[in-house]
Formats: sequence, C-alpha cells, structure tokens
Amino acid sequence: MFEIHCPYCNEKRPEIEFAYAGEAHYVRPTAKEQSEMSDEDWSRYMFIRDNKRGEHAERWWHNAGCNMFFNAIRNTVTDKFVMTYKMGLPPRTDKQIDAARRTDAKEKASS
Amino acid sequence: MSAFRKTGRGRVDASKVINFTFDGKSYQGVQGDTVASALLANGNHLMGRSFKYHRPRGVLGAGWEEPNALIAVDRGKGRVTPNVRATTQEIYEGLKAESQNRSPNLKFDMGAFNNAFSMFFPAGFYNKTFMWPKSFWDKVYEPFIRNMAGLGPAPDADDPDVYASVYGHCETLIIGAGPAGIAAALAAAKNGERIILVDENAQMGGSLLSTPSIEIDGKPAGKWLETSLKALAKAENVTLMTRTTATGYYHDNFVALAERITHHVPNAEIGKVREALHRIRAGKVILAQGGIERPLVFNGNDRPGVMLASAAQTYLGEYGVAVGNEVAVFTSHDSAYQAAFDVADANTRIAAIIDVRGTIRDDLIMGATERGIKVIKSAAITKTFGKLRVKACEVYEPESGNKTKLNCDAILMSGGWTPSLHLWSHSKGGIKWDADLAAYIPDAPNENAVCIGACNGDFGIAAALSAGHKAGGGRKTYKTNETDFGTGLVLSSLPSYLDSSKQKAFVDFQNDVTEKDIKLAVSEGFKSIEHVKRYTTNGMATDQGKTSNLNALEIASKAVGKPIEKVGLTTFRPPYTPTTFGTFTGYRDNELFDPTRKTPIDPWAEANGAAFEPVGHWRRAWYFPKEGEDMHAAVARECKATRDSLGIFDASTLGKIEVVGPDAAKFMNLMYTNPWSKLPVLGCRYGLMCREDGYIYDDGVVGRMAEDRFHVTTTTGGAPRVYRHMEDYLQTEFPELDVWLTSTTEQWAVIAINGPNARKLIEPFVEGIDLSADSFPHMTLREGKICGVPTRLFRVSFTGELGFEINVPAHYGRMVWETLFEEGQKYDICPYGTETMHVLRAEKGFIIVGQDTDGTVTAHDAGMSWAVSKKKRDFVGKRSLARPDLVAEGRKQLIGLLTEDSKEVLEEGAQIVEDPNQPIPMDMLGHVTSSYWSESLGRSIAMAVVRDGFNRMGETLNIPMPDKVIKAKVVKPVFYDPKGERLNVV
Amino acid sequence: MLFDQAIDIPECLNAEALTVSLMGEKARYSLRLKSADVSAIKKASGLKLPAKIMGASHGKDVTCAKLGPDEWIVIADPVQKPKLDKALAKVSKDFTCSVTDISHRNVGFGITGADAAKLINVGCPLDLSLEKFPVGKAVRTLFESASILLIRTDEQSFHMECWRSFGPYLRDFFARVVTTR
Amino acid sequence: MKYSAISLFANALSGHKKWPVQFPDKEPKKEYDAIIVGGGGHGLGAAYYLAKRYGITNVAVLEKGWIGGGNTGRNTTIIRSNYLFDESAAMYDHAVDLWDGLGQELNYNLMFSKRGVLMLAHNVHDVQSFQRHVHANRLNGVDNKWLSPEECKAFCPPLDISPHRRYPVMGGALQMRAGTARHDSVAWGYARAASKLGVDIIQNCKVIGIRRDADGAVEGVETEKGYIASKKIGVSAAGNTSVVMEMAGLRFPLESYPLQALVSEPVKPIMPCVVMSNAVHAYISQSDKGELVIGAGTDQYTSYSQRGPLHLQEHNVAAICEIFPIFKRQRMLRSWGGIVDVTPDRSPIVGKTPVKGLYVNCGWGTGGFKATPGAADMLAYTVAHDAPHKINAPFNLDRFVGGRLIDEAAAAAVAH
Repeated sequence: MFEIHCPYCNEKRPEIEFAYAGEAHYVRPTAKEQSEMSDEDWSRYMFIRDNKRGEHAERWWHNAGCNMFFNAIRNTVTDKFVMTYKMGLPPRTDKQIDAARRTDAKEKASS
Repeated sequence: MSAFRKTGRGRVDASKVINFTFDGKSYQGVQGDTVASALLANGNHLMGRSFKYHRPRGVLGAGWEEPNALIAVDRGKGRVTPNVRATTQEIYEGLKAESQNRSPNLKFDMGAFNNAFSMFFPAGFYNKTFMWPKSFWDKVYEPFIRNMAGLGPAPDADDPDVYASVYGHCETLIIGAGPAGIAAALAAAKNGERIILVDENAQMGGSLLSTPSIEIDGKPAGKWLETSLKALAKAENVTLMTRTTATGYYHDNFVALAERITHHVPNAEIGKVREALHRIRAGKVILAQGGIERPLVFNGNDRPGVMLASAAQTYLGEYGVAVGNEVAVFTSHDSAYQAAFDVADANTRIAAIIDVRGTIRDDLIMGATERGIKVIKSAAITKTFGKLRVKACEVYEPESGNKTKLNCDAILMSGGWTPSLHLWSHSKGGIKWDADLAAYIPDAPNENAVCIGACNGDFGIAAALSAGHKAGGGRKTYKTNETDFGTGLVLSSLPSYLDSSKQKAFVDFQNDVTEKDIKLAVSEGFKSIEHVKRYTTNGMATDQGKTSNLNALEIASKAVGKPIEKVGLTTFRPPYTPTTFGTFTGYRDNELFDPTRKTPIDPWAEANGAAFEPVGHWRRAWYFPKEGEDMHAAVARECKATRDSLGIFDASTLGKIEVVGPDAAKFMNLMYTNPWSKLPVLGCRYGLMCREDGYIYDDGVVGRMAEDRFHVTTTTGGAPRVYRHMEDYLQTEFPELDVWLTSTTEQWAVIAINGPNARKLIEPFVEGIDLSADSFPHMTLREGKICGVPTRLFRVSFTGELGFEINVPAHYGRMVWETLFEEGQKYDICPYGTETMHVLRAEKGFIIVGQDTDGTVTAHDAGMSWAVSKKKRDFVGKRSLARPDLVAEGRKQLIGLLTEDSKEVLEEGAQIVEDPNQPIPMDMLGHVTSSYWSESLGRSIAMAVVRDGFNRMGETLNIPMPDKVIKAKVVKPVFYDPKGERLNVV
Repeated sequence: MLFDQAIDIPECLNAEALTVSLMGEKARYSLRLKSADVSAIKKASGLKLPAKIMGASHGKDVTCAKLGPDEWIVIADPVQKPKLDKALAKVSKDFTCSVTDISHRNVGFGITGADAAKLINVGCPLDLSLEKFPVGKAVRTLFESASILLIRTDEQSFHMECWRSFGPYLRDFFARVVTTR
Repeated sequence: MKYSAISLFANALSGHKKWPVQFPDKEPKKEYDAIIVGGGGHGLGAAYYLAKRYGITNVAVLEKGWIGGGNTGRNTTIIRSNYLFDESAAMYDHAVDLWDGLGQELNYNLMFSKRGVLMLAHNVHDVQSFQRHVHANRLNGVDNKWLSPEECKAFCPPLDISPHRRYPVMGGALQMRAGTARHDSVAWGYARAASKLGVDIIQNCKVIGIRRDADGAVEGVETEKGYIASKKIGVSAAGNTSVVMEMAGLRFPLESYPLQALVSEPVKPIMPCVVMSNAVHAYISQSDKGELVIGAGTDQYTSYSQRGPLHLQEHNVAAICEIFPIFKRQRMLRSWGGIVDVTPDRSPIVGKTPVKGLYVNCGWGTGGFKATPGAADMLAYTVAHDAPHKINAPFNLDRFVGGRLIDEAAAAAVAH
C-alpha cells in the first residue's frame, strides 16, 4: 500500500484513502471546440491515453481524506511517486521533476 | 528420557514431559520441543512422503525451510491444519499429528508404486502423454491425476477459529532476532524511537540458540542472549514479537507480519484470535533473516536420516537431541566441521567426515584429529542404503577409485549457505551474484532498508553482531571464540562413477525434482531458470525452493553452459512462508466483510416481517408477505392496496447531494442533460445524467430549494459514483464555478406516500404547508414541519398515483413513519417494498437505470429525448450523442411488450427475435428488461429494448424459450393511466 | 421514540481500559468557505474555525474542525442549534459559501481508555502516536470500509463519527475485536 | 518425435537422454514474410496458425524475455465463452471450440479440463443480468444454464449457500464446456508445433523500433539482435502494446493495469469446478496439483511493476472466504502479478491498424487466456489476408470513433 503525499493535507497518507483518477492534464474541450471537432478528435480526447512506461502524470482523489483531487508524477515501472502537486497547476517540467527526484533521494539518505 | 535425548543439552525443559500422538501412536516430548525434535528424540526419522513419487522422507532441516516433514495438525472438526512443518510445530499436551500423502500408512504407502515407475515420470511427462484416446482425458487420465494430487487433507468443515488484523507503525522494523537483529535492536533502542523486533520462532536468538559453546565478549552466548533480551524487553520503545513471520514486504516500507497466537497452546479456545495480521508501516526496515544451508545433490540424498549439518547442530544445541548413534558428515563447506564437532562432543560417534575438497583448513583437521574423527578428502557419497532409514553409505574416492561402505544411521550434509533474500526481493531491492559465496547477495535498495548478517553474506556470529549494531546506529564491534565460519566449494554435480540416468539425486525434495530432471529440461530447450522451474516444478513446493533454488540454478547454468547471472534468478513474491487465509481475512468475515447499510425505518420493516433484498451496500425491504403469501401474492396485494387507497414506502436509500452556490444552476446544466436555469425555486424536475460517452448513467428527481441550492437525488446504487462524477468535473474541469457539493443521503429519511388518500393521510400532521392541489401542484416541493419535525416535502410520484415524498431528519424517520402508519389504518395503509415499487413504476413506463438501461442506452434510445436539452451549448455527454453510431438508424430502443397470452409473464432477460425458426446463432433484436404481473391491469406487462423499436409499434415479435415460443406485441411503454389523471385526485 | 439512532452499545464495550459510548443528539453543519472570507465569517458567526487543515477547536459545547482546504464541520450540543441556525443562515446569505445541515447524517462515538488508539488502529491505517496524531488533530479517514471523522480529544480519548448507516458496522467491529482478544 | 505413452516408455529406457529440443532457440534471419511481436500464447498461436492454416511458414516470433513468461504464465487459466453480446460470444466460443482437441492437434497435453465455470449471483440484479446471459447464450448456441442455490451447492459442494451470509448465493450461471488448462503448456505446445512447421522462435529479442517506408507501410523491426525485415508485423504484446505501438507512431486506447493472483498450498481434491463471483470480485478453482488458484480484479492504478499491494490480497482472500468459509484455514503459498491492457469498453482490439502491414491483437484485459486459440487464429487470419475475419471484424479500432462499443461490463450494468 503506497504512502501518498497529499499536497492539500501536506502529509503522507495511506493509499486506501485515495482513488486513482486517470491521466492528468487532460483538458475537456470547450462547447465551441466540441461542436467543431471531428469524431476522431473527440474519441482521441475520450479514449487515447499515454499509458506511459516510466514517469506518468496522473490524477488522484483524496476521497477518504480532504476530498481534493490533485496531480502526481509516479513512475509506473517502480511505482514510486516522484512528486504530487495541486490541481490546476501546469504540467511539471522535466527540470521540476528532476529536482523533486533529487530532494526525495536526499530525504531517503538522511533518514 | 527417550533414547536420543542428551541430558544437560539443549534449551528444552526436560522436567516437563508432554504427550502427543503421531499417526495415532503416542509419543513423549518435553517442553520446548517441536514435533520433529520430539520424534527424533524417540529415534523416529520417517515423517513424510514426497509429492510425486511418495518416497519415504525424514527431516531435512530444523526450521521453516523444511520440505519433507509435513504433517496435519488435528484440533477437531474444521480445525485440521494441513501441510504444517513438523520442524516448526511446537508440541503441546494432547497434540494430534498425522502424516500426509500416504495410504494406508506412512511405512507402507501404495502411492509409492509411482516411485517404482519413476523412470516414466520425468519432468514434464504429463505434456507428453494422456492424450489418446481423447475421451480418456476427461474420464480416466485427469480423474486419476487429480486423485494423486494434493498433499494435506482438504478441509471437512468451516474453520470455527477467528482471526485478527491491525495496523501498526514504527521507526525501525527489525526482521529476524538472531545475533544480527538483536544487536541492531540494542543499538537502535538507545535513540528512543519505536522499534519492532520480530522472529518467526518461539525463541529469539537464531543461531545463538544452537551454539551454546560460543562466547560473546567473554560471556557464554546463552547468557548474552538472556541479558540482551531482558534489556530490550525493559525498553519502552521496543516491541518484541515471537512466533511472528514477516510474510511480505510491500510498497513504501509496508510489511505484513503474521503472528501465530495459539498454534502452540493446548486446547486453544474457539472464539479467541488464532492468528493476527499486523500491517506495519516502518520508517526503516532492517532485514536480518539469516541464511539457509544448502543440501548436497548426490544419489540417495533423500533417504530418511540424511539432513543438513546445521539442522543436526540445532537439534542438539537447542533441543538436546542426537540425530543418530553413528553419523556420517558429507560436506563441501567448512561450517559442517563445527556441526560435526558439536555432535561428537555430545558423545555421538562420527563415522567420518567426507569432504569433496582436497585441501582443508588445518584447524579443522586438527579439531577432527583431537576428536578422533576420520576425514576423507576428495571423496563423495555415491549411494545410501536402508529403506525407511539410512543404514549405510558408499564413499567413493575418484582418485583411487576406491568405494567403501560406511555404516551410519544419519548423514549430515552441507553444500554451503544461501543468504535469505526473500523480503529484500519483495521490496524490489537489487541483488548481485557473489562468486566466492556462490550466492546472490543484496545490491542497491529500493526502499529504506538494509540487509545485515548472513542474509547480507556476512556469515559468522561476530560478523553478524557487529553488522547488526552498525545498522542500529551503533559502532560496537563484537568478539567471539567461534571457529572461523569459513568458505566452501559449490559443485553442481558431485564426483560419481554412476551413470547420471541411474542416479536419484534430489534437488527439490518435496516435488521430487532430481538433477537429471533439470538437465532434461535444459536439453529440451528450457534454458531460463523461469522455464526450468515451471517445467520441472523445482522450487514450487510449499517450501518455495528455500533449499533447492540455488542448487537448481547451479545445475541449470552448467547444463546451459552460461554463467548463473545469465540464467537468472526466480524472483521471490509474498508470502515468505505459507500464510493462513484467515490471517489475510482478519476480522472481515460475514457481517464485517462489508457493511450492511440499513435505513432508519429498517428496524420497523424487520419487526413487521419484511423480506429484504441487497442493493449496493444497502438492504431494502423487498416485500411484506402476510401469512402464507409468496412474493407474487404479496406484491399483487401491495400494488392493489396502493392504487386503491394508500401505500407507504421507505425511499431513504436514494442518494442525495446538496448542490449549493451561486453557480449551482450552471453546474447542474453541465452535469445533467436537462435544462435547470428556468426551474423555479421550490420546483422539481426529473434529471438525467450521462457520462462523456453519452449513455445514461443515472437519474433522479431534483428539487430547487433556492436560487443557489439544489436538492439532488440519485439512484440507490449510483449515489457514490454520481458524487464522484460530480466532484471530479467540479474540481478538475469547472473549478471556476462557485458551487459546492455535500452528500446528504443519510441526513434524510425519505417516506413515500402514494395513493388516492395520500393527501388525506398527511394533512393532519403537516404544519406551515398548504397541501391543496392548486397551491402545491405535482412536481413541486415545500419546506415545513410534519409530526413536529422539519421536512422537505416533495409532491412527486413514481407510481402514477397522487404521491408525496416526505424528507425528515434521519433520526426522526422511524417516528414519522410509525405515526403515519398508525393514522393510515383508517385508509388500510399498506407498506410496500422495492418489488411493488418496480411494478407500479413499470405500469407507468418509468425506467429503472441499470435494469431498463444498461450502459449502452442513450436518452433517445430510452424514448426520453424530452429530457435532453436542445438549447444548452454544453453538458457532459452532449458531444458523444452526436457520434455516428449513436444517431444511427436501428438502434435498440425501449418499448413496451404485451404477450398474446395475457397470463404469460415473460422472463426478464429473455431475448427477442423476428423469426423463431431461424437457425442458431439467431439474430436477436433485443431483450426483455422488465416484466411483471400487473394486478391493476389483470395481465402481464413488459418493457424491452428492441432494435428499431420505435418503428415497430404494433408488430408482433417472438421470444423463443427452451420449451416454447412466446408471442408479444410491441406497444408504447405506458400501460396504466396514460393520461396521468390519477395524479390529480383532490 | 422521537429521536432514534438505532444503535445500542453492548456491555463488552464498557471496560476499564476501553469504553465506547454512543453520543446523543448533536447539531452538525458542513461549511464550505472561500479562504478570503474565513476571518469575516468567524466574526459574523462567532465560530472558532481553525485555520490549519486537520485542526480542531473546542469551545463550550461547540467543536469546529477543518477537514479540507475549504471545508469545516461544526458539531454542537443541540441547545446551540437555534442560535447556530440563525448565525449560519446569515452567513450563507452574506457570503459566497455553502452551509448544509447534516445533524442527522452522522452518528458519533466516544472512544476512551488506554486501549482506545489500539482499537482504532484495528481498522484505521493512520499513525495514532501522540507525535503524529496530537490532541486536537481532526481528520477524515477510514476504519476498514467506513469513512470516518476522527478527532483526538485527549491523550486517551477520541471522538469518531461516521454516516448513520455505518454506525452498527463500527459497533459490531469494535465488539468483535474486544470479545475475541 | 511424436509424444505418446510409447515414446515416453522408449525414452525412459534410454534414460530420457534422447528427447529432442522442443522449440529450438533460433537466431533471426534477415527477412521474414511475417513477424509476430510477443511470445505469449497469443503470439505463438498466431505464428502456428499462420503456418498451419494460412500457409505462411517463413515467420518469426520475437519475444523480449522467455516465451510464455508474460500473462500466459501468470493468469488463473480460466476458459469460458458465456459472454452476452453476439460479437463476444462468437469470439470466445471460437476459442473454446479450438481449445477442445488442441492438445491432440499440437501433440502436447494442455490439460484442458472441462470442469465447468459457475458464476454466482448475489442479488436480484445479478440474477437478472445472468439470466439475460443464459437466454442470449442459448440463442447463440453457447451452453450456459441457470442453477438454483441448491443446484449450485450440489454442483460445488464446498460452496456456502446459507441465506445469512453477507453475500448470499441467489443462484448461478453454469457453463459446462468451460474450465481450465495448464497455462505454460499452451505456450510451449504452440511453440513446439510452430517450430516444427518452420517458424523461428527468437527469445531475448526485444523490439526497440519499427521501420516504415516512404508510404508509411512497415518494412521491418529494429531489435536487440539487429534489424529484421518484414512487410507484415503482428503485435501481440499484451501489457506492453502501448509501448510497441508508440514505435509506429500510434497511440492506442489502452491502459495497463496490474492484476493479482495467488495459490494456496496443495490439498487433496475438493473444488470440482471454477467459481466466479462478480459481486465480491473473486474467482477460484483447484489445479491438477491440488492448489487453490484464486484471482480478482485489477488494481486501481496503471502500472508495469507487477508488484501487488497487500490490501488487495487481503480483499481477494476475504472475498473467497466469504463464499467459501471452508477454505479459511488453508494457506496462501504464492502470489504474483501480471500486466493487463484494458480498452475503454474492456473488449479487445484485434485487426488492422492505421499503419499498412501492422496488425494488432491487444486489449484483452483480464480475459486473455481463455481467448488464446481464437485470438491467435484471428490475428493470423488478419495478417494473412490483410483483412479481418468476420469474427474479429467488430473488434476494430474505429468503434471508439463511431461509438459502437462492445461493453460487456456496462451491459452487466450496476445495482439500482
């Protein structure tokens, strides 16, 4: 069972308090865009996902906790969370992710 | 005192005699014995039969690695535990043990005929035969194989024992209380943080328990152990757990500990916890699991009496039991010498030490000479003699070609040591091959964990102690008087003059996998260890290869001609040792497996004889049978009573969500297909919800309490997912909206009153609401009081009758229900359940989401286009409703069906076709979604989804049943009071 | 029987080292507020709304806990209800927020005694040591299959709430633990 | 060498030293008429059928690890075809037809055991849903019959049907032709038979790129063992399909989830059949060796780690003990994880892709093993004809655009 750092509670909480909510940063087309977009594009929005092998931007819901949705970078091969960040923040850059990875490693070393 | 018990040796209490039985025969052991040590003390080595060939077997080891000595422990009906290792089962007064996988008995086992024909059952033999004639597989071969299958007895009754599971936390979890683990705990204890030290055995101490001669910093090992454990027991921040196995190491230092609480207790009480699962989140994990000695793979190495050298050392040192009178030692590793010396010092004759190696450390030779032990160098055992117990062995010296027969009643073997990396491997820690040790050892960690002592390849007690102290944050280095643990030579095959095909050299003892099986697998092209393992079943027995994996790997890599790293290592997965299902279940059985949610009115329903049905986590009153009524009779009565006068129904399980905020209407517009902006305050509207795929997801009546406040209802089962669906969109797609959601499902008890007399019933109890038809029209709501408590009173109807849904604060629900029920006697009020509710709504053609729709039906398919706003620019699902296949002709559409024979009630789920005589597979137009006997109409009615249904009005379709074909006419799905006049009775 | 929570507490849950009691009637409100308004609303309502998430305040028979970044729960003695109804009605009129009466949605248990934390840890995965879960901490979390609100009111006592229909499940769970150990 | 009791006897006399290699480990040729990526049961089967049924024998199977090391060797070996929709029923029933007698055809005993699969209903809604299945199956020619609780008990004695359980048994749907098979043997049997027909089975040969010509059609694959040319590439890579498709610039409607399974210690025979329960999310059977084989649903998050969480194992076991309290004292011996690729409608994608010469067989989710021969045959047919067979035609990619989904789970719907 993972320990997931909730960016709103700002503490680590057990996985069972959370629900996985799919790939992050998927923006729903506006009404206008929807009316103009092809069926192909629409199905892409609905169904096509990265399903990345490696570091994956995804959403989690702290439903049995503070009830907030948030974003996370998790490595789908090691299952390690690199970082979590609040809903509405832009996608993390490689630089930010790398920094998070390093601080995480530091914490490990110090403990 | 039994023959092989050595007075003054071991840690057992010889003064406390304990009686137990094995296969019905009475034995005596002493306090502290295991079944294995007690049987050995009685000179009994034969304890089991192997899986495939049913070969007689004695103990191989003295602990959890044991593959041979499996017994069933019988505590009575439902309390028989199969496949227990005799080496780990502590004896208690009256213990009843049975051997396994033999018939009629252990000494004479019919199954052993497999052994006689073993040459025909090599690895993977089953792939190659049992194919002809085909029909024989089902009728002859498989039944035969299945009857041979299995080790221990299958359960004969439910297990009456109870189990527990709890969560725990600590800064440091130390697994294994041998010298390394204890030293780590001693050091770590100082910083005051929470420490848990666990050991799978009854006593902490590990190897120290069996090496009394060792001195640590000048103190006898026993004394050091005692004082150390005392100190730890005193420390408040330290928790000591014995008889507790760390079975699995999961993400982020989450470790499962299985504690055996009553396995060693005589007549353990039923109803008290037998085993407990401790789910521990640890800051740091220190693995001190030790190592496991490796058997030597030689012809006849499975004869009872042949065992690991360290096991004999343990039986002597810990239990004071000699494993024989005349013992031969066969080794390729220095450590066996110390074992031999211990045994010799206990006045057991050592027939000889047979060492595969040519050069041997002087101090070992000296130690042997001092004790008058003959050491035969560069030699190997090539045969063993004896049936149910080894009598002698043949020693072969390749250089001279000499073969000598050596009498012995036990053979101690040592092929070196394997660090226990099981939990390390669970944690996905890296491993690397150590050529000197000829074993895998830990590499980079994946979690905050460290391996110490033997499981890190640091053998010897002093090394373990010092490594432990370091891991615990200390820097003490310990000194002992132990003889250097030394090194060994790992050989995939030992010198022999025999043709390999003539040998029975076992690698996996329980599964009867021999050296030649592994070579066969490789020669047939199975070159990865995963393949070898699966093809030969090596390492897949209940000991999970603890003694066989590395030997198999050695043999395979030689046969493949690749270094071991290239052949790979099978990864370990939880559990470390077999773990009781009950332990994983914990408290969660029956009523605690899942909550059964009950409404405030449920106790009344129960008291009034309701039959219940489970819906989601809820239990709902299904119908209220009177004396001698079946469901159909009860439902018919309930329907009639409601339509004729008055029915009362508990609708409390309906999901409720309070949607509040200035943007509430905007949000509702996005979540539901209907328009909401123009719904007046205190107005109600039926709402239909889709997901982005455009299919019907949920529905329910929504009341507008205020400009900025909606009282949303959902289906009973749908409540949680509808709430999630809304929160998800609100937080991730529409965060700019000022609106909040609060689940109020359980705030309100909901009492539905239906029937011509509904208004008359509630009138006297209602305060502050004008109930007259004009000022309180259908599909509106009011706030006021009923029976003296606040209410949200909805005038809605799911039955077609005049109806009210009375929402009152839940804890008042029962009071209001009982008050109205009492008053209702005037009108022959009738409580009804979900089944009647379904019939009444079906008569009106109202759908049940999940029954009449199934996740592939759109609002248009359901004939509810009226509920889909054409004006709204956006709502969830709008775009998908425009996809080609969702607007295509000939979609399945919801219609009504009337059977030609009005008495005929269709089966729900029955399939509908045009031509009942067409060949199978038939072209199915759709299926019956709802079907009931309608008492009010005096005939059956049904709803169905049918391809192009709307254009088939009046058509007669066929429903082919196994025994007949039923004809039914397609009609509009409104069967009762199509004009809806009954809503308006005054 | 006017007020009925339909939960009885068995004898076994009334012991020296561990007592589980069912709380009587309470007034409960769920508040969803914009952070900018919180201080003003505190003034307007007189409620001691904690500023820190997972914080709780205990006034005279009124408890306020912050469960989410914009979510508070108010649990009060029923005598306070008329007053609170009035105050909060005004709040929801004057501010952009959500106030919802959930008085009857929940039931509350008092769990006290040396074994209180141990009992809760049977089904609650959180670390309940005083360092990690000090007096005054309030969280929404889980007890096995039930979503609970957990407030530490004292070193050895907790206030646990759950939705009404989960009450008997928790009660049965507690009883099973106590009677089988 | 033909496998039989006789050959077994003969080899025994020669000390089993003369058994030939079952599937020689080949080095790749420069070019093949067709390449199958993925050496599981599906991929090996596809290669076999290409050679056996569709006359294309110059075929290579490329496996990044060891054949049968993926989901083929990690599943609970359940075989059934009592699916609701015509499309699914046709696909899975084609598979079941092929399962029957496959051991003889391959001359490799797969231990296909028609012990019956019993799906339990625990509430009124389950009953409605399963009866709908039974009716639909009957008219589709798929055997599936409805049993009362007492009949369920009679068919599976260890089952607890007492009404006071948390999830009482209200009946069940039984398919008799369904059952289990020895999973590894399926891969090995196909591999051996395919090699015999000239197929090259190349292990430890990871595909790292897909080469396409000017018109975008595939012309070969880059692998750890170098470039291999072929104008037809069939991908059958289960959980890794997304990764391989990415190499051809295709993004697929797939997500890969971990799936847990476990076995108990072997005990004497007690479970006569396979039992599944959707309501508690668990299924169980007993292997020929005596182990209770237990499976459940997928984890909630996507992952390639094959590392299962404790709380899921707890739930799987608790769920089984809820319907089989008699097993509570048995012990878990081994647990493991697989990676299953799941489509939006949880039905597979078998057919052509937008890239010429690139074919795919994926998205089987938790249902892959039972479909092995059928899926393999359909992939082979599509590769051979550059067009789908009528059985796999509905399982195309376009359905996600048009909206004609095949959603068995949605049709099973949800409690009201």
